[in-house]
Amino acid sequence: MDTTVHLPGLTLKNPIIPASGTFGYGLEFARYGDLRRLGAICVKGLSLKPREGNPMPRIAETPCGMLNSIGLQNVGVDVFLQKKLPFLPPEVPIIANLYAQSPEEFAELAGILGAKERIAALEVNVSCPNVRLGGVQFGQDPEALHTVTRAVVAAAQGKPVIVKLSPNVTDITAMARAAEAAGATMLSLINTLTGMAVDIRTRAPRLATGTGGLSGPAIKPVALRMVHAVCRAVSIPVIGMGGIVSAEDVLEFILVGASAVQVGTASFMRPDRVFSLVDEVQALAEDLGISAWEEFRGTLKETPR
Amino acid sequence: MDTTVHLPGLTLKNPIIPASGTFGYGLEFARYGDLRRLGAICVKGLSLKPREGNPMPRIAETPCGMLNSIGLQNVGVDVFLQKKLPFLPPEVPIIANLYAQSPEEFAELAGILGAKERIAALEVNVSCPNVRLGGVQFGQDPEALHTVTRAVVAAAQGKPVIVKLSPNVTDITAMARAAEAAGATMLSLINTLTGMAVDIRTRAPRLATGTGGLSGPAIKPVALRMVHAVCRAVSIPVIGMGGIVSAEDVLEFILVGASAVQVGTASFMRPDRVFSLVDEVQALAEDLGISAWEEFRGTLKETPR
Amino acid sequence: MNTIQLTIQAVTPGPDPSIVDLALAPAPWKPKPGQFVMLRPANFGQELTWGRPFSIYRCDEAGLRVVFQVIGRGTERLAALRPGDAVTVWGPLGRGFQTKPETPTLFLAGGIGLAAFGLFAEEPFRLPHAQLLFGHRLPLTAYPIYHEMAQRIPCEAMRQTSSADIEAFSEELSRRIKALGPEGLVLCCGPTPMLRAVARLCLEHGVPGQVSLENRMGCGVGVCLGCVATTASGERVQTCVHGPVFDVRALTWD
Amino acid sequence: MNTIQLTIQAVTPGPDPSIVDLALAPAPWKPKPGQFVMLRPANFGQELTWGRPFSIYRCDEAGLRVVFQVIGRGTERLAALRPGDAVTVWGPLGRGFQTKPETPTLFLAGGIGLAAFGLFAEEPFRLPHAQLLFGHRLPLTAYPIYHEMAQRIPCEAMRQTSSADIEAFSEELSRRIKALGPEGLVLCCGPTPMLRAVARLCLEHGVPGQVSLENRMGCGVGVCLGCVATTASGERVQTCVHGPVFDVRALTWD
Ligand SMILES: Cc1cc2nc3c(=O)[nH]c(=O)nc-3n(C[C@H](O)[C@H](O)[C@H](O)COP(=O)(O)OP(=O)(O)OC[C@H]3O[C@@H](n4cnc5c(N)ncnc54)[C@H](O)[C@@H]3O)c2cc1C
Ligand SMILES: Cc1cc2nc3c(=O)[nH]c(=O)nc-3n(C[C@H](O)[C@H](O)[C@H](O)COP(=O)(O)OP(=O)(O)OC[C@H]3O[C@@H](n4cnc5c(N)ncnc54)[C@H](O)[C@@H]3O)c2cc1C
Ligand SMILES: Cc1cc2nc3c(=O)[nH]c(=O)nc-3n(C[C@H](O)[C@H](O)[C@H](O)COP(=O)(O)O)c2cc1C
Ligand SMILES: Cc1cc2nc3c(=O)[nH]c(=O)nc-3n(C[C@H](O)[C@H](O)[C@H](O)COP(=O)(O)O)c2cc1C
Ligand code: FES
Ligand code: FES
Repeated sequence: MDTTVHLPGLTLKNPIIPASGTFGYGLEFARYGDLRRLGAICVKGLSLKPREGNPMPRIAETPCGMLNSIGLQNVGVDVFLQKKLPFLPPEVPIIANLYAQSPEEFAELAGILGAKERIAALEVNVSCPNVRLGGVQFGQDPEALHTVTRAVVAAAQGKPVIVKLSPNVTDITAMARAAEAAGATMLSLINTLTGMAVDIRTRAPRLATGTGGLSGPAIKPVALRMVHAVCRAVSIPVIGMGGIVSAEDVLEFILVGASAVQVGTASFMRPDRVFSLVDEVQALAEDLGISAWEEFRGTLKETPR
Repeated sequence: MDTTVHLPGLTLKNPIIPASGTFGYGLEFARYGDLRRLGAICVKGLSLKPREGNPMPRIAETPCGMLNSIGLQNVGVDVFLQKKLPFLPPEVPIIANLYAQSPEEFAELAGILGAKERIAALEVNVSCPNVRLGGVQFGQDPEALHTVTRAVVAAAQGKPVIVKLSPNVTDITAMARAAEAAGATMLSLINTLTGMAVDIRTRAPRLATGTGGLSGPAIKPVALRMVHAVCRAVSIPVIGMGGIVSAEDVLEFILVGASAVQVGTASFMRPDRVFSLVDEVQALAEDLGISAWEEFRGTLKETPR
Repeated sequence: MNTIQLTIQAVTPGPDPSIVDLALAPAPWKPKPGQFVMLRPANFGQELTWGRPFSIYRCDEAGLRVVFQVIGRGTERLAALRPGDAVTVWGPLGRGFQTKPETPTLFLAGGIGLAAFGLFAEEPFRLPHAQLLFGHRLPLTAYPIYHEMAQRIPCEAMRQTSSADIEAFSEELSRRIKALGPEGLVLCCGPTPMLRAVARLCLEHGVPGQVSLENRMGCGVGVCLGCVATTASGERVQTCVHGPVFDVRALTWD
Repeated sequence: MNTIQLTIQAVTPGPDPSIVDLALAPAPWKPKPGQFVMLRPANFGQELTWGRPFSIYRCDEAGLRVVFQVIGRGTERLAALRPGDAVTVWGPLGRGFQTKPETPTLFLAGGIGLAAFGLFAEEPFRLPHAQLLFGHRLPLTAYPIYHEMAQRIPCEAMRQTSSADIEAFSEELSRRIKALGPEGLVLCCGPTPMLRAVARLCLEHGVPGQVSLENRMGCGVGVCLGCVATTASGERVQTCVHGPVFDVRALTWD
């Protein structure tokens, strides 16, 4: 089958995109697979200035998942553009994931990144629960989300703008509609669910920040529900994620309406996972008799049988 | 140690309570353990009239968890009072879990159940995602929650009223405060997270209703985070639940501030689980040098070490 | 009490490795044909939430035996067990088949549903006037228990590999049930389409019939309400306690 | 590429069963002392999210060997493996120890940290002027690899079962590091308090030192940022790629 995915302003060889924060700047994985085979690469969240992130410990393993409170440690946009981006193979689209603490900062970052030819799209992280300012508020309030989205879209130099939604809300479709109304080209979801782990022996939280973001297979049912709901609520394309580890999982997200997927925590389970998924997804789709994504995407029936 | 838990108007031998909807009417488990050993029994959600629940299939297994869309199938309050309640051993407190679709219905149900001597407390299920009317709306809107809580408290004939909160909200502490302000004696949380599972071969949802409630170890990090936050937001006691399967899990919830716990899905993992937990929790607490719950409960430090 | 820990004595894959014979240590039970157990091996960890239901194929001093087909995550992990491994078992569960020694009884087994009839090969459950018809898709050699049972119960087998075979099997079912008549009794365990067909034939020809449902189960003890079947009167009852064996007249078949 | 599937050759619990010697099929690698691998056995399923990091104790034609202590869920499942089971392995990871043959080198091992020095017993990594001091809590017999290493490296062991023992061990560390002086080199792998003490002593006495950190790891490849250590200049660097071995002067020790 032809696995190509056509998105507004962005064409992917296949629907598999490593998720932001789980694939570094891409280069780290050159040892583990051929980067050119991926649909796109979504890099670690970038901020205007380098960030050192939160204190340690920052990760905790949970049943079928993990918590993280990295706090957006990153090299900053300048170092990224100088020392990372030029070394990524030109054949793979690069999606920059943006983190900032105000609409103005978001716009500045979008301006810088949008101007770069090598950046195929911008993904706006309004939903990271691990930062004190900005972040979570933007992602939990439709008006704030609208403001940030407009700011980024206006500054993005015509690059597609993907707004990444937080699942920690009562009604994610309201957030999705706000982003769409503000001009988002696409949506991606879900970011992590806020969670906590504690140690009864030390009587302390397992993360220095107390709470962190839950990812991995544990959250897949929540992610599927939200992607399904959002796909029906908006008419822009949706990139689904949350707990994807297998080819079946990828097809589940496409079945409920996602146009492409991101794969996060699975890359920690083994570093070559996204690469093998590319082949496995194609094989499974062919096995199911699918010859183009559009004949499968969003075809979920209302009820069983 | 003395494992007794003193709650307003309700004393438990130990903090272990089987959760509503996972322990039937209690009688089903008489074959699997001594019911008198439990802290209390929380029975399946009761409505004024019998309910046949949702169509099949209603359950789906997910990584470290499960989805259900039972839709509150129950024998109705009358049959419960005549055919179930009298056969439960008098030594164990019975908590009735109430489901209704309007404040008036809730009040009527609370009046009936509150009047029964054998009922130790009422738990108000405002958070079941599997019913079309009422339920989820009450649990997602502070004002509606306030109204329902007041109605139940007024009708409860002085019985303790436990309001059971939904996790499918942006800010669960706002809901907690609304219930407290309306006179709730205690809170319990979390009910299930809304989720979905689909079958890529049949292209249909795995539950007849499409979505259902996620429970089990997968949700424990989310549950702990919410119980922790709610315990700091209110001054009434909190009963914690969500993914508890081990004695460690029980102590984690107590560490973040819960006074007692409910154990749900674990009873499906093996039917004697709640009974063995009673002993295991006591042994673990003693192992940690705890001699009374109050010296451990809510003593979580701010940060590791 | 009724939840016990049993060690694995042997895990024997058949000539077709997807059919596995699992021998556990003896259980202190006296189950009836049609009853089942829930199995939860240690290797389910927390990842697999539910135990898995299996018909009791044999339960005596030699041990508890179940025979299963590998179809998914749970049965894969069961098949990976090795002697000495621990399995949590609860049972015997549900209501079994209701039979009388003097009644001419026809056992209809489809695929691995055959295992549900295992106890009828043993005392005190042997029926003098019983016959078994086995419909199967894998070669007959894939089911060593067929040959075991055939030593004690008159057995016949028909293989279905084409739609013509399925047609022929349906006709054979119809012929047999009709021939048995209202004085006989049909017991059926197999895939849902077969149960449905057999139930319809029994109702049509006025032949008493009982079918064993294989609904997906969560708890096995009547509380999760995930396994319910709809009765003829429209009530939803738990298959794990009110069944798995139901009189065909007790259920709705549409 | 660097993620490979290896089968288990042998799982050998020691005299103390909490110390396990795991022999895997050969890996096509030439690792250096101090490097490590991430192991993910099939029995982690989806329940355990991360692989687990272990020092490469040996890696040659005979196979890849790691020696570990059972302390939690992951190591329990590793200990339950059996010959023929599959393990996903990625490596060799991180930067190892930096040594020179002519330098008098003191290996300081605490508990299972001993395994990090395994490759120094093999060509081409044997150091003519090296000595190993091993602090341990379990009886020495619990560590069969100690005896294996002692055949190729001059080894001494001190057991700590009381606080007086710990005190004595600290003093011995201090004495040895001081005696070694600025021309020597200290390499240390063990529990964090030991690393900290050794680092302080090295800095105090101006002795070059390298320590191997055992931070909790998610990915092992530098991307999760869960394993970071803070450098002397305040930067947070990934232990899995910039370490696990660090020069003591490169890190902050408060
Ligand atoms: C009372 C009872 C007795 C049974 N006796 C036997 C027996 O003796 N031998 C035997 O091999 N099997 C028997 N089964 C069926 C057996 O329980 C299932 O095959 C098993 O639970 C599947 O587990 P899994 O994890 O491998 O499959 P899953 O991964 O859970 O599912 C794989 C696929 O099988 C389907 N499936 C899952 N569970 C069932 C089910 N209960 N019935 C039908 N389809 C299902 C799923 O929808 C999915 O498509 C019995 C079932 C019941 C209810
Ligand atoms: C580079 C490196 C090399 C290592 N080499 C070896 C080796 O050769 N042999 C060996 O036995 N161990 C080694 N370790 C430690 C080993 O990785 C851990 O013991 C193992 O990951 C624990 O897994 P678990 O699932 O059993 O424990 P968990 O269930 O994850 O944890 C159990 C307890 O151990 C603590 N813990 C978990 N991981 C670590 C860790 N990485 N360091 C310290 N405490 C931890 C937890 O906080 C918890 O209290 C090494 C670690 C690193 C980073
Ligand atoms: C360690 C870690 C770091 C992450 N960092 C970012 C980030 O910088 N920006 C972002 O938008 N999402 C970040 N995420 C969220 C993931 O991109 C993804 O939305 C989430 O993990 C759910 O997908 P998964 O279950 O496949 O991991 C991070 C996730 C993890 C586990
Ligand atoms: C099958 C099933 C049925 C449930 N029915 C009810 C119910 O009737 N009333 C209610 O308040 N909660 C109900 N719940 C929610 C549980 O009481 C509990 O809040 C939830 O399952 C989380 O706990 P757990 O992870 O320990 O199962 C049900 C849960 C399950 C799995
Ligand atoms: S399996 Fe739970 S009620 Fe039958
Ligand atoms: S373990 Fe993930 S960055 Fe080091």
